Amino acid sequence: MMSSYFKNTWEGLYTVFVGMKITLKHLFTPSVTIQYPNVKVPLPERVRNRLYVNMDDCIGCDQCARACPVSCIEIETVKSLPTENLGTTSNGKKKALWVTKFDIDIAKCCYCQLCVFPCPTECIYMTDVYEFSEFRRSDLVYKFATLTEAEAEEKKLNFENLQKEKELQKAAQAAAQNNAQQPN
Amino acid sequence: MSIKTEHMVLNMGPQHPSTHGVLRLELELNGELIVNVKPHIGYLHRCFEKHAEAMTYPQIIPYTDRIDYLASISNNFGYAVTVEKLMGIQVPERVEYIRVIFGELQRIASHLVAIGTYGLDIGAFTPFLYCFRDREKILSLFEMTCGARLLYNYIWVGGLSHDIHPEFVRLTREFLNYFRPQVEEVNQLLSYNKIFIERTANIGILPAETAINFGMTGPNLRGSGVKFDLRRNDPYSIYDRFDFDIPVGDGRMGTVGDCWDRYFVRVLEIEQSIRIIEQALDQIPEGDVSSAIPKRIKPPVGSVYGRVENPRGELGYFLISDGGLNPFRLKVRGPSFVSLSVMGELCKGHLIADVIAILGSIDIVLGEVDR
Amino acid sequence: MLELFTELTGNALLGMIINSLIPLVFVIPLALFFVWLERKVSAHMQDRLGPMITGSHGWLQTFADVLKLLQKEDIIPADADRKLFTIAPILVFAGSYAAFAAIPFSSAYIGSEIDMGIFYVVAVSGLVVAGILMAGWSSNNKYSLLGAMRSVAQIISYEIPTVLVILSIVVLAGTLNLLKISEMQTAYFWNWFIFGGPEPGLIKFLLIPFMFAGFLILYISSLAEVNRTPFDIPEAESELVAGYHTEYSGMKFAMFFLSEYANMFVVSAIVSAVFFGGYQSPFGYLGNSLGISWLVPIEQFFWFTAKGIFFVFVQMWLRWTLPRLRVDQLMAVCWKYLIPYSFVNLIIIAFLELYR
Amino acid sequence: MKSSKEIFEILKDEFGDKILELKEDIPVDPYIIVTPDSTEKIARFLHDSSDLQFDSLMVLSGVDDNNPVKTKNEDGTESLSGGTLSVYYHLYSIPLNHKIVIRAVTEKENPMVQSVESVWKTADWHEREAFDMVGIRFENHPDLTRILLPYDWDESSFPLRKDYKNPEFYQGMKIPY
Repeated sequence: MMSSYFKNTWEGLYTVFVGMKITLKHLFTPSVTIQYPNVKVPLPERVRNRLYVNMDDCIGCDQCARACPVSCIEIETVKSLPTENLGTTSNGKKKALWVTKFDIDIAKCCYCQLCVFPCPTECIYMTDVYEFSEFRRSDLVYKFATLTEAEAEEKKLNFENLQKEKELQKAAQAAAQNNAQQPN
Repeated sequence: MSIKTEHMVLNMGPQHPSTHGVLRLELELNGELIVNVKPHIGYLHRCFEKHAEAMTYPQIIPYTDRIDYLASISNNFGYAVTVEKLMGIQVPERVEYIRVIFGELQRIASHLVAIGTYGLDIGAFTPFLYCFRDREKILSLFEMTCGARLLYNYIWVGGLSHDIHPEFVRLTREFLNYFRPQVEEVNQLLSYNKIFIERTANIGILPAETAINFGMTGPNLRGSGVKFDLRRNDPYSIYDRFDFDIPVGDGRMGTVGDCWDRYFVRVLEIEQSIRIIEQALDQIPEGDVSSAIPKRIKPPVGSVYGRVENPRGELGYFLISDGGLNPFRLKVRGPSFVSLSVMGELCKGHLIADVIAILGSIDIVLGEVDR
Repeated sequence: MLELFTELTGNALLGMIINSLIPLVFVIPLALFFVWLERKVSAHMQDRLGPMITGSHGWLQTFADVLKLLQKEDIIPADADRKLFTIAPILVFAGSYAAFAAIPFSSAYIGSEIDMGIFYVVAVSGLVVAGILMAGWSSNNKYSLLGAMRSVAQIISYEIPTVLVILSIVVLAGTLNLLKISEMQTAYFWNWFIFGGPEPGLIKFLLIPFMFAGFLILYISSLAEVNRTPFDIPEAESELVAGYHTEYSGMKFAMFFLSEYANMFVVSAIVSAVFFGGYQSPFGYLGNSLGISWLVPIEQFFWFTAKGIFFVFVQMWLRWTLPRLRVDQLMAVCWKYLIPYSFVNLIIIAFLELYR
Repeated sequence: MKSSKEIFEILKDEFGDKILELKEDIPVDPYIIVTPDSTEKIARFLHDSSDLQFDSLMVLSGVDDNNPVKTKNEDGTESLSGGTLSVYYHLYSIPLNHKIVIRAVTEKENPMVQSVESVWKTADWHEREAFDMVGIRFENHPDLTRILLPYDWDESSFPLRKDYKNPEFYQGMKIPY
């Protein structure tokens, strides 16, 4: 009983001194933290931060939007006219769609990288930019589509006209067939 | 004649420095003595199970990251194991080894948080930062491999999102060599400190039988002296190939199953995880990590319960598939959810300060309690 | 000093006011310095850098913080007892400031040379307890109340070992006057009471271990008196959020904060005065050897501040090393360990003094 | 170590018609279907029997089976009603290292299952969650209240039921999503 009393006292003091020795040692070790805005940690190459879309390569296939678990990518496309040449992507795929809308709501994005893997042209990828706070939430919706609104309208109109023309042609064809059949 | 007294009701949380998130504990007090504790949860409910019913199988993985955000890899691991079990996928050897290495690194990282914040709960601030310093090094290893520091989306059904970085094996060995002595330092500073022992030994004693009845798993169960570890008793992946010990609480400082035992089991587990990682690094074969990833994940009709040893205990996924692209039902059995239910039992008759010590010792993550 | 000021101003009242303001000029910058020091010490012990932006190594950080606190809205909770709520921080600061009156800064300056000096310091620190209890009660917050109750129980309990250890010094010194106690330990550091006091002989060497024990007890209980880790349970942030000052903000909070740091200096000053020679230099004075008599008080003031800062640094060092005790264990440490030890210590010292 | 077949036989011998069938044909885990009005007795037996010793309830999950019965209304429209809810008990025995899944099926109209809280304390919160999310009532449960959802959540709304509709209002407040 008595010995445990003194043992407690001794342990109390001794372990305190052991701890103090450790913290004193650390007082003189250099710090591991850095002065963030002035000094930055180099990022590894695979780092997953802000999404970026290289629209030159985008074919508008919508695969990234379908892979996204939080639906932060919105894509709208319009078929091009047969006369128009949209060029090819860097890995040789022929583009056939006008991308009229390619919005990424980066505020919703969960940085899971699931959109990057299915992309056939590797045009959507994650960059190493991580400082992009904004004052308005609407500023966090990134619009990647390269077409201006007027152009987009025009393409839509073009496509609708093409559809109408095709329908008219079809109707005309059907009518012609009907006409051709009628005499018989 | 006795004086009529009333019990005081004290709301601890949802905003409180040491409820580890948004937990509300309703304490009924007699002076500073606890008469009753009632946990109120759900402040962080994110409808994981409802979400899962509307997601395809790969899309669920980022959501599993967020169940227990201190052990994302382990959550990915458990989910992948469950779906693979239902689909009957055999994953390549290299994938298994990488999974084990990452799972164990994640266990170390998670235990470092547990140890550090436990020190913080008891009032020692410095060990917390030492632990976080080392945890950051582990997170850097993860970042190098898959690009994210916290929510990895790394382990996929049938494979991995990336192969490990060419430098990974060397850097991991370097880290382990650096890290071994650090554990001892934390022990000297915190675990064997007389004040810390006084605060935690003989507090919140959880006998083995009660622990099993309450469904406690992982370090909490082992702290009560039950030698039960899913990696050994119900092996998944390739854990049966490694040589490691299962540390159990032995009541060294007080009674078996007290807070100190639960805490110290975690410290000892770090050592065992280091051993597993070292063995795995030696044996890791070459190969492709994405060859077994199915193009379309469409499990057959059926149900499966898969469980893995998460740092906090048994993480179970109960998956019912109707043969479609989305799960019919995905129920998560979070170890923290189960562990927290024992709070009321443990706290009775202790002081307010002990509530903090007990809550810290069962090491909950509110993200997983509420899902 | 008082006479000097009275002569200079030609008015007794004005002289008194100036005399009593001198510690304030000293205390407030010192408290700000301690806040900065605390942050730097904690940071470097934890492998961090701490404040670095405001001024070189962030030395202006606490000034900026005080300016911020001054500008903040003064919030009084709706259900608080407004009068007590306002008085409490003033009382706490007054308590810790009043203690400076009897502390000898150098042989030339002491606020009020009273023969009961050390007794006065211990007694007036008790005023802090009243302030803390007021704060806890008037906040109408359960956490505050619990913190205040703990604090009162703690400070009152720990005054007993403090006084017992001081009593053993008083037995040796034969006076309660802090200035006289300090003067006794003059010349070289082996005349300090920690090394058995100024009188040479065999008894002096026999006293040394008991003096060390006494110093440890006094230092530990002084930690408890100023609510520092491991005895910071009244404001244990992981249990009671912020204890008795949970509801305080703005300048009222700053007053609690400053008085806490001022108090740390007071107890450090007492420890150094009774055991480490107070303002005395450990090895003679430059002023004496050069024959410049006015240099001596300045040197003394330097040594006094240096010793005080060192003991405050040790308090910080302990805080960033140790966990916190539980409220019942805190009482156990006091009643089961410190008080018996200090009693035995006192009796042995008294016997040794008797047979000198 | 016992297979589910053996466990089924043991249970069948003990409880007779309370044990409905053993489902083994679908992957991966076979399960035993029991009637909901006797789960407590069955659980007690599973826990106490020296052959079985199921001392640990891994998880208890409430599931909406999404099998409503189609009925033709008089005006020709079809309406869905009825169907079943299930409770799955995943049991494990630490000393004997064997597992079993028990499933209790109950009517959706008035879902009532006996509580197993008295056998495994861990069932307390799991049952509250099943009540909270799927709306299964557990007989003899000491405190069957909402656990994850707020206490003032609509009494007849259970989010994990398959026919759950997102509410437009919460406590009179419009939900803008």
